[in-house]
Formats: sequence, structure tokens, C-alpha cells
Amino acid sequence: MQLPVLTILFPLFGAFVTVALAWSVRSGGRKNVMPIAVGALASSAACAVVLLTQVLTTGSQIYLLGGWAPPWGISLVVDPLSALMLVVVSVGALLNLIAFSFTPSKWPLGKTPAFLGLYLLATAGHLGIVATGDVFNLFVFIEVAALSSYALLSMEGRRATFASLNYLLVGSVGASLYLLGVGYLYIESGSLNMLDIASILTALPLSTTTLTGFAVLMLGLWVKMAVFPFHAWLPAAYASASPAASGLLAPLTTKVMAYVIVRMLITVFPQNLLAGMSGFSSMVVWLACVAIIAGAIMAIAQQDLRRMLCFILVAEVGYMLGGAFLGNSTAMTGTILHILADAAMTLTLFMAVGIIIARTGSSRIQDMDGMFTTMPVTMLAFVAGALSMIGVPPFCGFFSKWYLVSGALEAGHWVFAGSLILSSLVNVLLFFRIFERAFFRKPSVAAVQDTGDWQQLAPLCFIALLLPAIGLATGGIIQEIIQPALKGVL
Amino acid sequence: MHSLGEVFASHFNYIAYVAIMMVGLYAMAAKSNLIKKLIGLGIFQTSIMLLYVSIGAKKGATIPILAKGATTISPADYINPLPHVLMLTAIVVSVATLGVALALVQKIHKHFNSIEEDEILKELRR
Amino acid sequence: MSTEKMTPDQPAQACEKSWRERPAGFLLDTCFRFLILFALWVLLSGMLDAFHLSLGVLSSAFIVWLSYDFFPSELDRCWRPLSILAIFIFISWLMMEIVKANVAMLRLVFRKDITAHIEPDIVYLQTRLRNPMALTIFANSITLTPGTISVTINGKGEFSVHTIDRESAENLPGEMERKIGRIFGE
Amino acid sequence: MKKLTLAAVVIAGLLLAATTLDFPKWGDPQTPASMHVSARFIEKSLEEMATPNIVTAVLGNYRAFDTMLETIVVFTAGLACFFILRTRVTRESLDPAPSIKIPLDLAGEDLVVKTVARTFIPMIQLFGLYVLAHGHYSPGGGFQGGVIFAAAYILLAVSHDMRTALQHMSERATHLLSAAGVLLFAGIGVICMTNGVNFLDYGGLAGILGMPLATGHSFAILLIETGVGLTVTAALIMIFKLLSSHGAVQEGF
Repeated sequence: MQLPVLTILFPLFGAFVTVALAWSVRSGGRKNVMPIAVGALASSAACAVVLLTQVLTTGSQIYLLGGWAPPWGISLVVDPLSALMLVVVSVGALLNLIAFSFTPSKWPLGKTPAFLGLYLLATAGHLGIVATGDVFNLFVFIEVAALSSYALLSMEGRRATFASLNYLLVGSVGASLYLLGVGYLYIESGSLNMLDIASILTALPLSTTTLTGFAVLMLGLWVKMAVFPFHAWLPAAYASASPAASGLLAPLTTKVMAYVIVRMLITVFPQNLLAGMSGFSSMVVWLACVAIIAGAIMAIAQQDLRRMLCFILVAEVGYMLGGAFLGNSTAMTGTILHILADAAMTLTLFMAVGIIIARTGSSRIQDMDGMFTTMPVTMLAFVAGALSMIGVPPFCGFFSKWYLVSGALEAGHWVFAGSLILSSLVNVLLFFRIFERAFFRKPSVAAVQDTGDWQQLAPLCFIALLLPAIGLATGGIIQEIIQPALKGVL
Repeated sequence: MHSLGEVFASHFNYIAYVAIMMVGLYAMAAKSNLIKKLIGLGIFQTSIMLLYVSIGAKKGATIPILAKGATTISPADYINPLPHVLMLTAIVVSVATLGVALALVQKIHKHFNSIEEDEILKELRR
Repeated sequence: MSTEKMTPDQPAQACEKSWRERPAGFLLDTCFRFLILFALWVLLSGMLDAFHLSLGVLSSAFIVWLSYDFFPSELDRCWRPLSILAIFIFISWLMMEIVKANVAMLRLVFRKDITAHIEPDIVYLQTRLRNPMALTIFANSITLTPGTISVTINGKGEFSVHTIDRESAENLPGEMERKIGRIFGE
Repeated sequence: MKKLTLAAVVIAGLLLAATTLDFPKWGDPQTPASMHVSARFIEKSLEEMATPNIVTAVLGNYRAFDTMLETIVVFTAGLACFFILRTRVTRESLDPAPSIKIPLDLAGEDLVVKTVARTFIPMIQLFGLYVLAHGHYSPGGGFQGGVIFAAAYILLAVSHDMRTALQHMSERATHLLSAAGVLLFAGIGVICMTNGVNFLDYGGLAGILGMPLATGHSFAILLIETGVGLTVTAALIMIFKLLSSHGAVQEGF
């Protein structure tokens, strides 16, 4: 019954206790912080999983914070879709933390508790964004997640610091625009609760205020999500940050923002809105096409593995944006599937690259010669992630792309379908270039052997095995989670 | 159709917020100095706070603190408290963002010995 | 000064240390601090119900404990009736002086041959006052009086004062020093 | 380039201003914003939580979850500044133990500034607590009180020096206090949960303490405001120290 709030409270309390313990106990406290952080995330993940099963069997839950009924108080709304996202966020954060829990020795002395505190706060922020049913509360959660992300991403070197400041400037403008959009909705409806706003706006005739509010709010979310013209912060910030930080934020931030866009479209805004502004929708889909192609082209030019992944991510953002605005349920299904699939495969790829960086100290593509012989397990997981990213059938990436392409064809948008397929072909080129190097070339003399450290490899293998599993479960996910969410909407 | 002056008189708060917001946006986009960019960000965020607070205004109403011994409470007598609550939170958020931003700028200055964006970019390309 | 190694983390211990340093009259000093703060609380709050008064007692006691050594210890000596009398005498005298100096300034400003009469200069003074509170009050009183501004002061009682004409600084330190000294029993 | 930016900004501004013509007039009491949710807040807050200041009532009770997160944002900012800026964290600098305490009344050239600051610091602190405690009846509350309280320590650091400020509020104390504030706030929510009600439903706390419901709400608001005050004080002092000493948190800058 208290599960929705407990999912968020565990990482929050974990962060407080981590900081308090590190500064209160003379020597022992600092050593115990890692188990506390892992424990907090594990409890949160357990709550999320239990919540998902509950929601699937007994239906959505609305948790009233402070016991106040919805339009007056803040509520957490957990329906199948947000329960699934809660599981994705908490499990992703947990796996990534376990995989990188060996790195603290490399971190500046005394900063491990602060790092873990910020890591937990970022996770809690993302969990809250997913769970909340209040548009202003969502803004505050965005800021909790964002502030801790800025700090986490600034850790490694001067390039990272500068990139992080740029991210801060862009991200704050994005969040402020979102807040502005919320203000417009408040002027029009007088409420902040998502369901309440939806019912009020549906009863009112469509006004300029609602339309502008919608546009400004979406603009803010696109900035936070790194849609093409506003994408510059993403490769800069994620490619230069420490592996542990980018492994958390690259899979989560853009996907959670995509979820918010989907949530706004299917829950908050009246159904006649998108129909009433078809010009806007088609403009957004074109923008998505540009984002996909630009991301693919820029990815080809990269010499650094992580930068390349970041630009592929920019293209993936285009997939999700375009699918959400195509305006039919097949495409929306594809978008939601792709949020899930992309979170899983980005996590796999960033985790694998992070382990490569931690072992060899480099993420340049030319340093990957013979990696299949030196780090076989990591490379196998990398291959799984890559195949999923390309869209090879048993992996989950295939199914989401299938739905996106068929949605595009259903809407008659040939260009979107075409750019989707084009970017998949580019992914083939990009990844097979790497496989060729790693498989056929001889490793350099100084190459490190992949010692079987279960702590790193177990989470990686787990998430890599999950990729085909999610793919095979696609039918169930659509039936149990996506169709109820889209019922009566599209 | 209302006259332009009438529209201006009844909507001056919205026009003021847009003007301030654009000042902030311009400062963020056009200035190269990182501190000036942060000042621009501050102006940008403040304009949104102004918009919210001005939504709460009611003609002839007083601050949302109930008078002592008030027996009948009519919502028309007190201005809307909700925007104030929201903006209190937003102000705190913007203060926190500014603190983190200044910390980042200070670290950038330590690394690059400059807070001019173009100089830093030149240095990074080298 | 003790060189005892102390933990800097807890203000509590810092306070305990300063409490230990003042065995004589420390209870009276504490009460004095508490009463001043509590009077300020009542003045600010204006709510005289039991709940708010008890909050006031808690807050004042907390501040006395937390910031014991901020409170200027010199003020403790003003607690005697003689000092309170001296404070009133000093304030009323200072008011008169300020009025007098204002009139003198007015007269100076409206003179036709003003340039012949102003003679900006820096005067150096030595007072026998030593405690920081007395010196601060002295310096601020000089600045408050039109025509003179205190420029620098140090702990040894050496002042430099900027004056606009010769007469302004004529009776410094003089009367003012004596009256302030009486407050602090110096 | 700058002209292009200016043109873009002006066009965006004109577009945005054009959309505001649709907005309700300034000061109109009949807008949806003033009618729907806020009317209930104005009518019911005194009855439900014995708090005449409606802003505090909404902030501390109806939307207490927002306020908790706002406090967490401040906590995050303090932690983030520490994480970004703090240099050379050694065992010694984590537990700095300056062996000699400088007496406050050893004043040098800036005697007037120091003495005045010293006189006013306890009063500023008391004023901070007053603002915190009277948030129910007048403008004020945890954040404002915390800022004033932090300002007293910043005044100390500015008028004296960093070492004196550190002796009165060490780095360790600020970290512990900032964690304690958010723990207090969230802890009250959890205590309410133990009584079988939802997170932050102060009715649970009132039940445990055996208070009337409205008084319990009012009391709980005071407690959470104290938590906010603690975190804000500590985080702001932390940020000030880190920024003013370039992350070294010691004297000499």
C-alpha cells in the first residue's frame, strides 16, 4: 500500500544516511557507504518489481501524499506504464552501480560518499519524474535529477567540467520552459494535477493559451531530451564524464524525458489538441527525421566509441519523438517499446564501454584491436547491445523499430520510415567496423586480460541477456502494459 | 475591439514578463562571459516567477494571511496563495542551481584560467 | 590562552570552553544575554501566548548557548545601575552634541566665504579607552557628529579623524571619552 | 552573429507576447487560477491546520511533498558544490583541529566592523529563529529563517576570517546538519506512516502525540519548517565556504 512512495524514499534516505554516516563516524563510516547505497537501490528495485506485479493484477494505484485528495494535494500515480518505468529506472541504476562499485579507489579521496549520495539522488529524481501525478511536482523532481547529474557529470577532467556547465545552462532553460508551460496550463485550468487538468481542458474549447502552453512545455522537454537542434550538450557531457556517471544518466535521462512527453500526450493534453494542430505534429515528425539523419551522420564521423554512442543516442531520441507525434497507436506503441528497449540497450553499451575504459583507460575505436581475445565477455555483451541497436530480430530493438516503421507507414509518413531504416543501416556500418577491428586484428602487446571480476561482469551479462528476453516478451508487454495505457486515447 | 492602450493596461504584467525573459535569453545566447550567461539565466528564471506571481493577483484583495478573528472567509478577499507557494519552491531551485553553476565556473577557471567561452573553446580544440 | 586541543566540530565544546574560562559571574552574564535576546523576541513577536513565549525561551537559550562568545563581554559590565545611568546620560548628551554640531555645520555651509573657513584635515588622537566596545561606540559617535569622521582606529586607542574645520575636532577626545569611559567603568 | 541572436530573441518575444493577449486581465478575481484549487485553500486552511498564513499552510501541508523535494534540492546543491569544488580531501582537512583558538575580541584595524558584527550576530540568529517560528502567522518560514541564520555565519566569515567561521561551524557540522534537516523532514513523514496513514499525513503524528487534529497539523508544520531551516542554513554556509575558498575550506584566500 505504501509501495509507490517507498520506491522513491529508499534512495532518498540512502543518500541522507550516506552523507550523515560519512561525516559522523571517524573511519568506519566511509567504508560502509557502498553497501548502504547498493542496499537502498536494491530495496527500491524490489519495491518497484512488487509494485509492477500488483498493478498488473489489481490495477493502477493512486497514492495521496499527506492524505489530501488529488486536485488539492500531490499524488503519485502508478499505472502499468509508470510501474514499468519505475522498474527500468531502479534496476538500471542498481546494475550500473554494482558494475562500477570497484572504481571508488580511483575517485578523489573522501568524495565517494558524496558521489554515492548524488547518484542516489539522481536515481530518486528520475523515479519521481516517472511516478508523480502532479505537473509542478514533476518540475521539482526534474531539478533534483538535473542538479545531481550536473555534479556527477563534471567529475572527470576539464572537458567534463565545461561540458557540465553547458549542460547546466541548457538544462536549466529547458526546465524553466517546462515550468512556463505549466504556468500556462495553470492559467487556463487553475489546477496542477495531471488528471484534473486533463478533465478541465477537455471540457473547455481549445484556446491559444493551451496551445502555447503545450508548445512551450514540449520545447522545454525537447531541450532536456536532446532533440536535434538542442542536442549539443548530450555528446559533450556524456562522452567526457566518468563511466559510472554516464552509465547511469545516458540510459535514463533521455528515456525518462521521452516518457514525460508520452505521458503529457496520452494523459494531460486533451485528445482534440493534436488533431487540432496537425501542422505542429507533422513539423515535429519532420524534426525527428532530421534528428535521426543528423545523429547517424555525426556518429559516422566519431573516432571515440563513447562519442559515437552518444550520437546514436541523438538519433534514437529522434525515433521516440517522431513515434510519439505520428498520431496513431501503432507508432505510440513503438515509442513506448523503444523507451524500454533503448534504456536496456544503451545501458548495456555504456556499461560495456565503461568497463573497457576502466580496464584499458581508453575508449578510442583504434585501441580496440583484438578485444575479443582480451576481453571476451565484455565484448559479447557489447555485441548483444549492438545487435539490438541495429535491430536484429530476437533482440528488443527489432520489435520497437518494427512498430515504429509500421506506425509510420500507417500514417503514410514515408520519410520517417525511410530515415529510421537508413539510421539502422548506418548502425550496421558503425558497429561492424568495430567488430572487424576487435575480432580480426591482433591485440597490442600492452592489452589487459579480462580478469573475471564477477562484480562487473554479472550485471553486464544480466542486462545483455535481458535484451533478447525483452524482445521475446514484447507481445506480453504490449498486451498488459501498453494497450491499457493507450486505451481510449489513440 | 479593445484599444491598444486598454489591452496594454490589462496585460502589462504579461508583456513585462516577456520583455524580461527575452533580456535573459539574449544575455545567455550572446554573451561569451560565463558569469554573464549565469546572470542571464537568473533573469530568465526570474521572469517566469514574475509571471506566476502576477497570476495570483486579485484586485482589492490582500495578502493571503487571514486576519485575526475573521469569521467569514471569502476567497475574493485574499490573493491566490498557490502561485506564491510554487514560486517559493522555484526560487529555492534557482538559488541551488546558481550555487552549483558558480562552483562549476570556479572549477573551469581553475582548469582554463579563463571564464570567456570562446577562449575556453579555443583551448579545448588545441 | 589555553592550547588545549579541541574538536572544532561542535560549537558546544567551544562554548563549554568559554564557559569554563569565565567562572566568576558567568551565571549573571548568561542571564543578561538571555534577557536581552528574550526581550528582542517579545518585541519582534508580539504574541504573548504560552506556546510562542516558550518558543522564545527555547530560542533565546539556544542562541545564548550557541553564540555565547559572540556576545561582547564588555557589555556584561554595563549591567550595573551606575552604567545604565551613564548610558542615558551619554545618549542625551550625544543628541545635544549632534544638534549643536548640525547647527554649526549649517552656519558654515551658508557662509558666503565658505572656502576661507573650511580647512579639511586629518587629526590624530590617543584615547585611554581600550575595550573594543567602548572604542567602537567612540568611533561611531565621532562619525555621527557632523563635521568629523573617524577614519582608522586600532586596539591601542589610536584614532585618526577627518575634520572639516578646526573647531569640529577641538574638544576631542575630551568629554565624549570620559562619558563613554564611565559606561564601561574605565 | 549577435544581431542575428537579437533578431531571433525579439521575434520570439513578440510571438510570446502575442499569445498573452488571450490571458485573463491583470487582477481579475474570476480567473480559473483563482477559482478552482486556491479557493479551497483559502477557505479551509485555518479550520484544517490552525494556520492563518495560507502560504505556509499550502507549503507545509497540502503541498508538503514539494517542499520536501525543495529542501532536497538545497541539500543536493550543497553536496554537489562539495563534490565539484572540494580539493585535497585528506584526513586532516576532513577533521581540522586548529589547536589555538583565536579570541574574538583580539581586534586589529577593523575593530569597528568586528565589534558591530559580533554584537549583531546573536541578534541576527535570533531573528532567523523568529522568522522560522512565526511562519504560521506572518510571512516567513523555514527557508527564510535558514537563510537569515546562514547570513549570520557568513557575516562572521566576512567580518573576521574563515578560520573563525570554521571554529563556530565546521565543515563536518555543516554536512551533518544538512543531512539532519532532510532526515527530520522525511523522518516526520515516515513517522506518520507508522501510524497507518500515508507519507506526510500529519494526522498520523497528531494521533501519536494525542493532539487535536488541527493543532497536530500546525505543530508538524513547525517541525518540518525546522528541518528546512537546518538544511538551508547548513547548505548555504557550505556553499559559501567552498566558493569563497576555491574549495579548500581553510584560511588563506
